[in-house]
Amino acid sequence: MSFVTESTARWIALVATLADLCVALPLWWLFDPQTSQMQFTEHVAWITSPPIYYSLGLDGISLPLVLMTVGIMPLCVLASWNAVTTRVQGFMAMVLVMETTMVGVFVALDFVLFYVFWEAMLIPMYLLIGVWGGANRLYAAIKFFLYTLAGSMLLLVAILVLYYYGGHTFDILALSQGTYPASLQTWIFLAFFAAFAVKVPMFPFHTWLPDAHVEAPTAGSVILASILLKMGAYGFLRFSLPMLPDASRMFTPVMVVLSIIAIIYGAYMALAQVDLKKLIAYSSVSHMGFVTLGLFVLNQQGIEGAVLQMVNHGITTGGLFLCVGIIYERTHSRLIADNVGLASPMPQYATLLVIFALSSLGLPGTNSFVGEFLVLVGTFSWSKIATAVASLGIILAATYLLWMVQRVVFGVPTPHHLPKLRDLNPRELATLVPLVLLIFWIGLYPNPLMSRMHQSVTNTIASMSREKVAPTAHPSAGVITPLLVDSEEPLEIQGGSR
Amino acid sequence: MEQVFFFYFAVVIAATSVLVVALRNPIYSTLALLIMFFHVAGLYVTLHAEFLAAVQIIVYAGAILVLYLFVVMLLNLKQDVRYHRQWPMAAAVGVILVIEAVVLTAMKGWTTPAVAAGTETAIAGAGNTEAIGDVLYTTYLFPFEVASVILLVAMIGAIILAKKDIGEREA
Amino acid sequence: MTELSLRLAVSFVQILAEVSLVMLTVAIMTLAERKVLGWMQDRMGPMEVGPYGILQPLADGVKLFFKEDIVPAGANKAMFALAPMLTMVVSLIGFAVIPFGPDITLNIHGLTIKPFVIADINIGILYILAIASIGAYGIILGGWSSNSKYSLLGGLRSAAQVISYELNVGLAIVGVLLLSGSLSLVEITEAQSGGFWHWFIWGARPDGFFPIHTQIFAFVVFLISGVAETNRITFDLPEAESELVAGFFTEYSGMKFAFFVSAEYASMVLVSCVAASLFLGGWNAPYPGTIFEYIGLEQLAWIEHIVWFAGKVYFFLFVFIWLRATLPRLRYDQLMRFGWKVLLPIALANIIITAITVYLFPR
Amino acid sequence: MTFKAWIKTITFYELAVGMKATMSHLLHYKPITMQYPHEKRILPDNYRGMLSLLRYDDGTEKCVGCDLCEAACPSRVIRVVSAEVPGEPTKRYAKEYYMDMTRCLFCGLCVDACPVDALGMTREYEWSVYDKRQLHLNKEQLLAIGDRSFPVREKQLELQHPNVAFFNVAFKHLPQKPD
Amino acid sequence: MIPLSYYLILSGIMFLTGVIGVLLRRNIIIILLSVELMLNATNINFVAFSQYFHNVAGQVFVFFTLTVAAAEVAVGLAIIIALYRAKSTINIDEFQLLKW
Amino acid sequence: MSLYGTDLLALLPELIIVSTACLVIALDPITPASRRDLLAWLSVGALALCLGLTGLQISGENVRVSAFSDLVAIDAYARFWKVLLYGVTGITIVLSLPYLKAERIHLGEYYGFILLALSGMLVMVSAVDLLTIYLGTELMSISLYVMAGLNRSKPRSLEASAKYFVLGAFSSGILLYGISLLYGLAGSTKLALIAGAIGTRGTDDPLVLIATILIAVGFGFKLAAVPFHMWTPDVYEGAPTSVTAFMAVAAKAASFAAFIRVFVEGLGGLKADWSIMFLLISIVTLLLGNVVAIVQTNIKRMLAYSSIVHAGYALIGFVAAGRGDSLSGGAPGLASVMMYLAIYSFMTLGAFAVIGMLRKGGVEGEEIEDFTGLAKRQPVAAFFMLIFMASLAGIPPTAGFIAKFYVFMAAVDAGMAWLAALALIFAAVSAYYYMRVVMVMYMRDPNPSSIAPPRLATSPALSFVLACAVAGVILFGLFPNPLVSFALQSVLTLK
Repeated sequence: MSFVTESTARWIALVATLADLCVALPLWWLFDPQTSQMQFTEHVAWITSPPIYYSLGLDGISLPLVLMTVGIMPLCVLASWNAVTTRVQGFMAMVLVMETTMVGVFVALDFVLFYVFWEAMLIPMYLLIGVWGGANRLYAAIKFFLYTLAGSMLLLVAILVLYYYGGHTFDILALSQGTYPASLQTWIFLAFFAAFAVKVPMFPFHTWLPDAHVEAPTAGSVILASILLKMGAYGFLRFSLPMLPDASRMFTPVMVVLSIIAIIYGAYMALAQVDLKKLIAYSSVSHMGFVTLGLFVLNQQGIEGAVLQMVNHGITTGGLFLCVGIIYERTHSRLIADNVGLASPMPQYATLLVIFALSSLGLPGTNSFVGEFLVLVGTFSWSKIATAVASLGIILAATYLLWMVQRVVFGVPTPHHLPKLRDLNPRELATLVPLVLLIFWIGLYPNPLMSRMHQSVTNTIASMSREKVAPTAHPSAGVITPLLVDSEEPLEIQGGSR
Repeated sequence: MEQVFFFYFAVVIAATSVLVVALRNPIYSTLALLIMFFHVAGLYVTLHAEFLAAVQIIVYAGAILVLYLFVVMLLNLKQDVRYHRQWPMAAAVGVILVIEAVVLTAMKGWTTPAVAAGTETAIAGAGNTEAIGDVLYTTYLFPFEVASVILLVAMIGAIILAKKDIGEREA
Repeated sequence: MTELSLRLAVSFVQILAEVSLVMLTVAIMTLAERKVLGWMQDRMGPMEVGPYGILQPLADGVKLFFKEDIVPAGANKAMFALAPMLTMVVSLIGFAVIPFGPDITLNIHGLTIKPFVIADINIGILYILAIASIGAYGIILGGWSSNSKYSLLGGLRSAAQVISYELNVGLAIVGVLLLSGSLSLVEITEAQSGGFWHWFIWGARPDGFFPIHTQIFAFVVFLISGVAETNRITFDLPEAESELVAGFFTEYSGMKFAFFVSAEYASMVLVSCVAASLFLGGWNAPYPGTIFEYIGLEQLAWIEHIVWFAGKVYFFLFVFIWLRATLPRLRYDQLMRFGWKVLLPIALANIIITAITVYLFPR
Repeated sequence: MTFKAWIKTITFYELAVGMKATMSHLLHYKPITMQYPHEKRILPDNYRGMLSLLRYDDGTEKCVGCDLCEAACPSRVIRVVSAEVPGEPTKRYAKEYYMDMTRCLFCGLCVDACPVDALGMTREYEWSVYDKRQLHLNKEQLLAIGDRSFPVREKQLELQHPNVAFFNVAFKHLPQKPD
Repeated sequence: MIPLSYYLILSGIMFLTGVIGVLLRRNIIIILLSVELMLNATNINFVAFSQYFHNVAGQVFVFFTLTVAAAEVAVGLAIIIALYRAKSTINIDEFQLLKW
Repeated sequence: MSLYGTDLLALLPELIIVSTACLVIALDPITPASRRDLLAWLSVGALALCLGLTGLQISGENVRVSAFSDLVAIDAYARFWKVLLYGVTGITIVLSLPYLKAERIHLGEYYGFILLALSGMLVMVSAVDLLTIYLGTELMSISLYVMAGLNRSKPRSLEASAKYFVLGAFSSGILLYGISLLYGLAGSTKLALIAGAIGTRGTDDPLVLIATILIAVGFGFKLAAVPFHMWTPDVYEGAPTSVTAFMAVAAKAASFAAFIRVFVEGLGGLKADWSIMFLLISIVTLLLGNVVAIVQTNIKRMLAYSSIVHAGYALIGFVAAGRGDSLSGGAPGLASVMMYLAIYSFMTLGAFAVIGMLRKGGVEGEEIEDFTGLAKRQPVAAFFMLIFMASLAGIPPTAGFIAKFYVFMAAVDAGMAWLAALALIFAAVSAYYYMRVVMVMYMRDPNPSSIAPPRLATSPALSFVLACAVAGVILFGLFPNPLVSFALQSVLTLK
């Protein structure tokens, strides 16, 4: 690795991420919003027995997420341009690997492929946190790693079980068409839940997140908050809902309750933080609570809101983390108390920070408002009480964010603590401004986004509401008989799981 | 008569094997094993395996056990013999296993197995040295060769392990 | 039951005769060794007890018998007592399969008896090897139980030596076994009848004279190893007076000592018997048939056979003494090197060559 | 190893030579053993056996108590207590004379040292005793041994070489003493 | 004719004694002796079956067992001697460098 | 009297291996110490030759050539293992060279013993007769006992050897007793005949069960499955690292090969019984192995427990095979075991190679702490270790994931999704201790007190092989198809 100098590495990474962005952006226009079908599909045989394909595709749900991913990544590279000084080559390599795997997760249409991407990001993320992170990075890294790994291990079992009960295929679309016995659905749902809920993270499984976010380098935090968390929600949306409708319905109350707990709890925890990153991390928990809430109220508005909120959260929280990173580069502290009154030395920075904060608390006109509003609308049709309680989260968000802004931006700085802080340089501006633009674009004119996801969400809802009776018959006929499979006889299913 | 011999041998074998395990002085254990080897050889004779009986004594008593004695004496082990702390447990397990094995074996007896169908040439009057040689060098030639390689390994291995100055060759 | 008791009685008589013969030979040997050694060293040997000292063995016996039995302090009494007995027994029971005379069977009350061999078992030679391999125990135990460093060292040396040379003994006789196709000493001896050129040391085929199957190398290996097995000079390292006082029986006295000594002589006799049976045709005369047959006394031919056998055995015994008179003791490492690097390859090569010749020119 | 040596090795040539030697001793040589109690070897004339004190032919002790023997003895065998002959102030004699024969190594130095040839070495060698105190000899015993072994006494000193005892056979020209 | 099961019971007792010895004793020599017990039990089985079937293969197997036993002993004792030289004990419990 | 010409031809690779071993041992005394590398290369050359020969030997996929009166079978199953063993042995030899030099125990006999042990393994994988398998096991074990004690200046090495020996002898005694009982049942030790005899006698015969249990216990020791694992950590820690690698990989693979053959071909009739038994064993193995591995501070001990755990995973595939309705139904399970071991072999070898490389310049390279900051000092070695650790933890896209994937697939196929789930939970636990190594390497700074960065005990050949191993681990993770089909074809010849 020594034959690549540090600056070369930075440039390579930047060029690569930008190239990705350039390749991905046309998809926005090439995408046909009228269909719920997968588009831009790739289907290449990968492993013959069992039949596993290198199968990719985009629909309205994954498109925004993919675009968000490729959009965020160059910003991450830029953000770590000077922040990362040790082992730059490795860092950039990890960032690029992360991008690969994250995009892969969003576009994979084969379950094993999905899982490979899903798992493969663990090591680079682990290293990002552990090598380039803060003081307590070792603990955070291993915690992140183990939490996510443990969850995803159960995912693998669920995938395998689905393979056998779903007609010996790993094709996600085919599996989504399949019907499964109710009890089996329950078990698989739980397995999925373990994987996705950790990733999101939902309430009882969130404890890795503050540690990881706080200890990760700026780019790591951005990746974590903006993209990684979405993968859990994406998993719920892509797999749990269409494949396991009965179980999803059954678990809806639980999920909603957990989501609301996450919203409130996250917000309360955020209130108590003195560390900027931790504050944002807990705000993420709260915001992701909205996403899961939207997903599991199981209606059009809720899900669309959730998807939108995923994107929004990616943008907004990413921006916030970038802001924290910028200030950390200057003051070497993330504590609110150490970064008071930045408005006068750094007016540009202060402005942007305020915008991100306002977006995060869901000010109308910013992106989060649209998302959260849709989620709440969806929730309202499911339960008014839930809506009311969840709305409390928004208020709390306003509290902690405004409090933060008040202190950081407008506070009275202690004299010894106010060196001549430089304002944003062009590079930093380049990282933040696109996000601001996105915030306002989505906040003011979400329709292009909504229209692109509409069909897919409708399709998801539709595939859920299909009357799926738990059949005992096995839909294995007609699929390719893999070499590995011994007999055509379906396995005896008793109680769905053994 | 046969019964008398069998029971004599059996009792002595069982007793000495217990002694091997129970005696505290390694030398006595070794000697108990020696007695056992002789009686096992005797048992082979009653089973018309005279050749094996002789080989048993030559190899076990004459070579293996002498090596043991040699080592025991070379290392001058007399005293330090203790049992594991978990010996009551082990003993209990052992006794249970013995009883179980005996009961199982006695209960089932030995029904005629379906060996006749086997491809092995059934040789009447087993125990014939010639027959052993014949089978050993035809049917079981391959294991025989493997066994010879095992001996080769053991030979060189023992030298490598026990020779004092082998490491110094490496300058 | 009467048959059984009769058989037991016959066996008992045979054993008794055998043991007394052997012990007589041993007694003779103790004297003969000293006499011959003396003569070879221009001395006279024992002269005081009886005319020319011929009653010396008797006197020795009496003396040893009445001598105080000393058990060293710290010795393991049981083992200390067991060791000489073990040695003695082992030396004596080997004779059970030695054919002293021709393979005649007598019929007494429907009971077939082979008068000149106690047990003609089909694995006779293996039996002897097995018995010989036990011999080490007596020495080793004697050495160990004496609680004396000289004894222990002697015992350990003997263990190493006996194990090493046993191998050569075993390998040396394989050629003979290949030629005779039997493990029974009786059959092996019979296979060598018809003149000295049929003896395996010469190894002519039954219809010829040319020594195509000669076992002379095996014979030499056997003889040397036999000397080592019996702990005789030049291989008497276990005793090695000059370094180990008296080796493994340093602490022994009285009858126990006598046991050790007589066991050593008995095993010499045994080795001689085996060597005679395997390589020098056993009871066979070095010419076809027997003189008694030619002069018409077939019934007495066995006397001639026994005389020949005894002659051969005594020749070997003489050689033992002769060697002792001539050669110095080897050093321990020389002993081991000689056994493993010289005798063993020779024995192995002999087996291979014999196997080839037997394959090409079957008997 | 040359070829010849190699051949010798594998044919046990050296061994055979040795065996031949022993065999020839067995066959051709008479035993040289002496059946000692029954037959005894002939002692050489210069045999150095038991020490003794000598007398002149008139029965007087030769010893003049000069202590030279005691000084010469490397093993401190001898102890002499000399005294004047009563009434003759110029003459001395050995009042007591002890020899601890357990220590004696029969070197003969005392004999050499004696200026008056009062000491002699006899041919007696069978001096095994049960009690080694018996080997602690006094003058009387030593004189008795001398009397026993040297019945013929010397009258004069004319045969004496200045440094050598008269029975020293190194001087062949001197007349020998009959046994 | 002795029933086959007698031999099996005998060998079973021997075998279990050997197993117990291995588990119970701490002196490595005794442990090896116990292993010899186990192998001998096997041999008795082989020979008994062989006689029972009139099938000489069992006796051949005993041959192999003997070979293996001899080889094991050679190596094992070499190890013990080397170990003794290094540590002056052959008590398993005193091998403290490597804990169980 | 036939000279067994065809039989000898069938066993040509084994013969080559044994004769090369003898050649190496014979050449050793006349080879100067500086040229001893040549012996290693000679051995590698012989392995390459055998690899080619084994490839040529079998024409059809479902063909079984029997040799030496049906005691040995040359079939695709054996070929799979043989190819694996050749590769593993070759890598071991290459990685031994610099390590042995660093440890100053570069003896020529070492290579001879590796080859002899390999010949034992070859016998194990190709024999279809219990006694022959036993002899092969012994040949392998005795060679390994000696190799474990090769570093005689270290009491640890000898102690490892002693422990290995005691338990090895004990286990083979148990195994042999089981074999003797089966001989009593069938009158033969040939697996086919035993299967027939079990068929006629029925599976509820107590003696059959006893024999099966004994054989299972015997193999349990060789596979280092809990509760027969106790020798593993000690031996792995004490033995020279290259030997440990060889033991952990080749010996385990060969034992598994024989184990599968015995239980499928010979005791296939008792599937229902032994699959329960091994199910329990595998669960206990996973549980205990993982839990104890966490607390290890020595990386070799850690890898020892890791190898125990991996045996547990492989056993899951085996249990799945046993739960199938028919034997062909077991095929995917068996194939998964084979794949698992193949992949496990390469990643474990790689890990041990990196450990061995650190053995120079004062760094012991055995405590996990010794790896502190390795990424800064030796970035390439650390990266390799990272890949191997990730693979051991089963994280895609490494081959370790593929291995686990197939095993769990077989388990789910056999209706044991719960087992797969359990095992995967353990896999997550295991990731902890693997990642700890990564953490120490990458996330801790090198100890400032450790002076100059140690040079690695390496050689160009070792670097090349390691790079190949890394590439292999990743490539098999991405494109497992060849391996999968190879294993699937191979397993078909099991009868």
